[in-house]
Amino acid sequence: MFNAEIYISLKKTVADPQGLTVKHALESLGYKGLKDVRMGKLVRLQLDSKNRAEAETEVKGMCEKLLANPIIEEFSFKIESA
Amino acid sequence: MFNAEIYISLKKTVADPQGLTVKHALESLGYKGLKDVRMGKLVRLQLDSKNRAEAETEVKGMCEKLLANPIIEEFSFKIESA
Amino acid sequence: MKFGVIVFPGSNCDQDCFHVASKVMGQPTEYIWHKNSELGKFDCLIIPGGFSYGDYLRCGAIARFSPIMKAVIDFANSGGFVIGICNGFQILLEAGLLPGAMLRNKGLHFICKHVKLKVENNSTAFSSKYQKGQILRIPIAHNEGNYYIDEAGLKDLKKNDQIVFRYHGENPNGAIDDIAGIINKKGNVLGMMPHPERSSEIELNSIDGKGIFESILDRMNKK
Amino acid sequence: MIKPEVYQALGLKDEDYRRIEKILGREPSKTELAMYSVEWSEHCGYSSSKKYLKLFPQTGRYQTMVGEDSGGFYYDDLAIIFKMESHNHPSQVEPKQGAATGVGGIIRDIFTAGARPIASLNSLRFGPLSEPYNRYLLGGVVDGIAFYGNCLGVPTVGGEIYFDESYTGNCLVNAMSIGICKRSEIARARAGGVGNPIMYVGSSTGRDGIGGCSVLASNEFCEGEEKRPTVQIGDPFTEKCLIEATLETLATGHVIGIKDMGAAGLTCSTSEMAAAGGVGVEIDLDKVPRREEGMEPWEVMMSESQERMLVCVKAGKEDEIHRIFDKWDLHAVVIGHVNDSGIVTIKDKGTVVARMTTKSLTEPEIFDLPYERPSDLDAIYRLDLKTIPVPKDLNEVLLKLLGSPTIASKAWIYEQYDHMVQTNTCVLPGSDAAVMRIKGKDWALAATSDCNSRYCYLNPNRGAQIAVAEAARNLVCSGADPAAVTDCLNFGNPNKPDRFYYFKNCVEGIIEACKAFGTAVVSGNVSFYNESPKGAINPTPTIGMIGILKKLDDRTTSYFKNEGDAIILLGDTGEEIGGSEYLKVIHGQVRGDAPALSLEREKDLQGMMLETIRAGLVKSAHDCSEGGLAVALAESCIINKDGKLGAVIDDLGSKIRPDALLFGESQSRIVISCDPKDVSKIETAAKKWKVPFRTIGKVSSSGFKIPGLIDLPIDRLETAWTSAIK
Ligand SMILES: Nc1ncnc2c1ncn2[C@@H]1O[C@H](COP(=O)(O)OP(=O)(O)O)[C@@H](O)[C@H]1O
Ligand SMILES: [Mg+2]
Repeated sequence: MFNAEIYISLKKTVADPQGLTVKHALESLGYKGLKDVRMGKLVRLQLDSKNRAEAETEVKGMCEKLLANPIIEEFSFKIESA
Repeated sequence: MFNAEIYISLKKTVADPQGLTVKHALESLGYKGLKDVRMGKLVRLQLDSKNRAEAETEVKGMCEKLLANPIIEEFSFKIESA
Repeated sequence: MKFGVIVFPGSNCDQDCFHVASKVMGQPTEYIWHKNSELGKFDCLIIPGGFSYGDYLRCGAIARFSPIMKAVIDFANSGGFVIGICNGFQILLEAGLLPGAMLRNKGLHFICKHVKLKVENNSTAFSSKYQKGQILRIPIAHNEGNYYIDEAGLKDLKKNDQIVFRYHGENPNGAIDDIAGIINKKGNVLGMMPHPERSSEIELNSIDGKGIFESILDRMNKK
Repeated sequence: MIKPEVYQALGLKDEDYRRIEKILGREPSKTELAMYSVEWSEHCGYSSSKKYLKLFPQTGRYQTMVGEDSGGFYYDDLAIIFKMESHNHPSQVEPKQGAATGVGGIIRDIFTAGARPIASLNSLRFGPLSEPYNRYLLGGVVDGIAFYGNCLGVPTVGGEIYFDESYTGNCLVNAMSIGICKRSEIARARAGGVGNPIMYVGSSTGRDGIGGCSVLASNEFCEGEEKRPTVQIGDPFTEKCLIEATLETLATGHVIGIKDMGAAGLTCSTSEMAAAGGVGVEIDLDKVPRREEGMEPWEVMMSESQERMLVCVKAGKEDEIHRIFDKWDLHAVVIGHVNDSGIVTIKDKGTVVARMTTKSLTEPEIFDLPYERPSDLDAIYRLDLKTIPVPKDLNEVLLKLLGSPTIASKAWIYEQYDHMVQTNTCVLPGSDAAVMRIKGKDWALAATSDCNSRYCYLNPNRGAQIAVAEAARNLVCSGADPAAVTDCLNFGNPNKPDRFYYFKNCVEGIIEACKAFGTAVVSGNVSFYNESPKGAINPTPTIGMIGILKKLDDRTTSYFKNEGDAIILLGDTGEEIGGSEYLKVIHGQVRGDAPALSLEREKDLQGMMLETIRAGLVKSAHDCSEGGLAVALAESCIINKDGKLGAVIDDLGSKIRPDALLFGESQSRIVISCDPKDVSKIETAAKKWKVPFRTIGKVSSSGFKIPGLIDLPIDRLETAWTSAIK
């Protein structure tokens, strides 16, 4: 069993109004000196791949096919044995 | 300058219909042996705290005050100097 | 002519589209369940608005893998007419039948209201009944209608005259270049965020959307 | 031995516990104790309110259907089913999901009755927006209603929203939903037919919403478990599939009865379905689809997991039902059967974990709670007009009132709701009531919700009457005949006699007004304990009302149509500013009596209004409510953002104080506009109905003017009105 943690975020070239809004909200709470607040998605899942290499191939495939849209998003992930 | 990466997810005890739907979608794409697909939020930001300890306090405060609702969500984060 | 309305779990404008195609336009119309892998004989497919699969993960991302979509793609590739409205547009983008992607509205809210559209291209099968430059009043209702395409893609769209509708006056969602509806290069697949089926009867305070259905009907009758 | 702490923490009193022991003749099991505690709770059992709710008129001018989970009335060959429900406390802690699950719950109530949901409304109350948490609540609640309702494809066509200090710490979120079906297709919430299967359909069961019972977990049963949140995540996608699957199932004709699993989940649905059918049921908990491992029987019985229903079907038809739910990727499992015992039996892993008569569960003790007029009311009641100076600049007053969030444009809210899906909304939000066509019919429906809780606070009986009268007036202004009522009664702790006084008097006010209008109360909901450390909320008996437009063509909107049209005021303006928005916003006072109301005059006004609308004489109609005549006129100028107009008012013919004239909230008044050639016909109708009539001015294109009092350009009115809620 492996635990995968997948991070999906908008590409740098794509504007992120939600991040901007969160930044303003944080600033109005008194947090100053913030830069570059960006919002993304987190997907956690368990998979029963035979080994880490297989798990990595699978997770990469999931991201490319479904979890991320390459036109606007990029992804990265972390895999740990459960 | 510090980079913070914040992970917000629904508490284990709260149902996650979105995660369930994504699990079914992945299964229908041929990914078997999945368990516990859970969706969450990812927030990335830069902050100009004086030191790591201060950065941690700030990020924790942001999560508690704004980014996560403790009734249904839990959070964790990672801080690195930029 | 015969319309087909594709029904995904979570589609919610399927009955509205069915109503316009069958009752307002008076054409034979059938629902097509997403689990079917084959299409019958149709002249025009409508992919309706709604929240296919709850819009979970990303609008249209999961519906795009429904069994019926392979048949829809084949149908489009062989020249069949397809209209994707709202969520249907998002599905067409995810399926790669139209270029680009949808982002969240710049105001971060769902918006439902009448907007003004400008007809940019009236030489398509879906817009021939309009005048070029005509201003239409048609409602939108979406959370992710902020159309995005990279610079090269946008150039292409313009070069090929693929932008059919632009928002006029106010851009409600931040869409690049005010784009509200586009067509593929071949001219048989239209995607648009505004809802023509909500503005095809006088009781609903606007009939400006009806021209789309009239255009396609006209085209089929001439064939 | 069950310790008193355990049952007390479940909300049961010592005498309740003794009653349970007496009923069972033994000590209850954990599951039984939990089941009694929820069924006898105020939420399910209505033990403190039932005595009064029984007095609501259940019949009226339209033939009604009452007594099921939701009620309705019949018109033509259709049944119109509707109900309102509160989700206040969950929304206060998690506004988005709290409001979302509230919408989900009320819509389930509608389609379990066999009706397709065609529209929703929402009635919201928050503390002042100057407090950030209230702003957060407003944003979250609206987001939650949009998230759920938009996804379902049920248009949210109207509602109301008020801001008042008393809701700080306890906001109100009342959701209303309307559905229609053929008369013959109404489904019942009952089990029947010995041997027939009981099927569980929809989502799986988790430990959601067992909050109230967490004491069972923390006291000796499962030490160390994390406290469960009582807020759940709404899943509108599953609910949408559940609507379609349920309506398909009902259409097979194989269904004996069906009930949604709302509060107290399986406990409520099994025992109430059996009780309603006069039968018994035996349920096998092992069959219940689960999302979490290791759930105890009482947890399964208590779970409030969303998007689930219970169906009693004809034996032999299980497979057919199963196929339908399978198509929609939903569970459908036989979990038990009907017997003739009158007893609910719950089995887990082969052993009986609960066994009691349905009657003992569903007939809790009814209380007759004491009430007492609040001691501070007499002082608040007194208002000496001489102490209230008339402001010099009435333009400023009008702009301030238009910018008061309670009066200001609600477009920021309703534009986040899909209010057009299903393509039936013919009068969109922004007018007095929403109008929905019914495809294939030439008649139509109108819907509204109303309640000015400040009036109810000052004068509960009359305040409640005004809520009913205003709802009816809003329908009539839209061209509809008021048909029937649902309510959501939001009050403080009923065990405090001064709070209960408000409840009793408001209920009596509703009854009186509904009898006068001939509108039956067909459904409703009670929400007590709406208190924060600062005290109780204003008494808020929200009224939801549905009307019938004989012809869709009768639909009328509230904004002016053409320059040169005559503007007419129907009704009298008294020197009343008690309880008004004007007194509050400009003078910072909440006092005085609520405006006077004569139900007879109100009925005449509405009769006359409807008659002239049906005769095609009226171009616009807008009732005077918060902010009075000046606000009603200003709104008629600016509501239609695509066709703003002005008004010149030159003949108010009144000698009363100008502030009362412009901003007082006298009841039974409507501002209409018409073609100048129709003025005399309208006057004749007014005479016939004995309605005070005066042509006060005309529609213009150059600002809003009342010589000597008001002179403002239209864009200033609009800016004030549209920028308050954003
Ligand atoms: N919470 C809400 N949700 C949807 N629509 C709303 C809401 N609040 C107000 N509206 C709409 O805004 C318009 C004005 O509401 P309101 O000022 O309460 O009218 P009235 O005083 O005539 O009852 C109505 O059409 C109403 O349905
Ligand atoms: Mg009104």
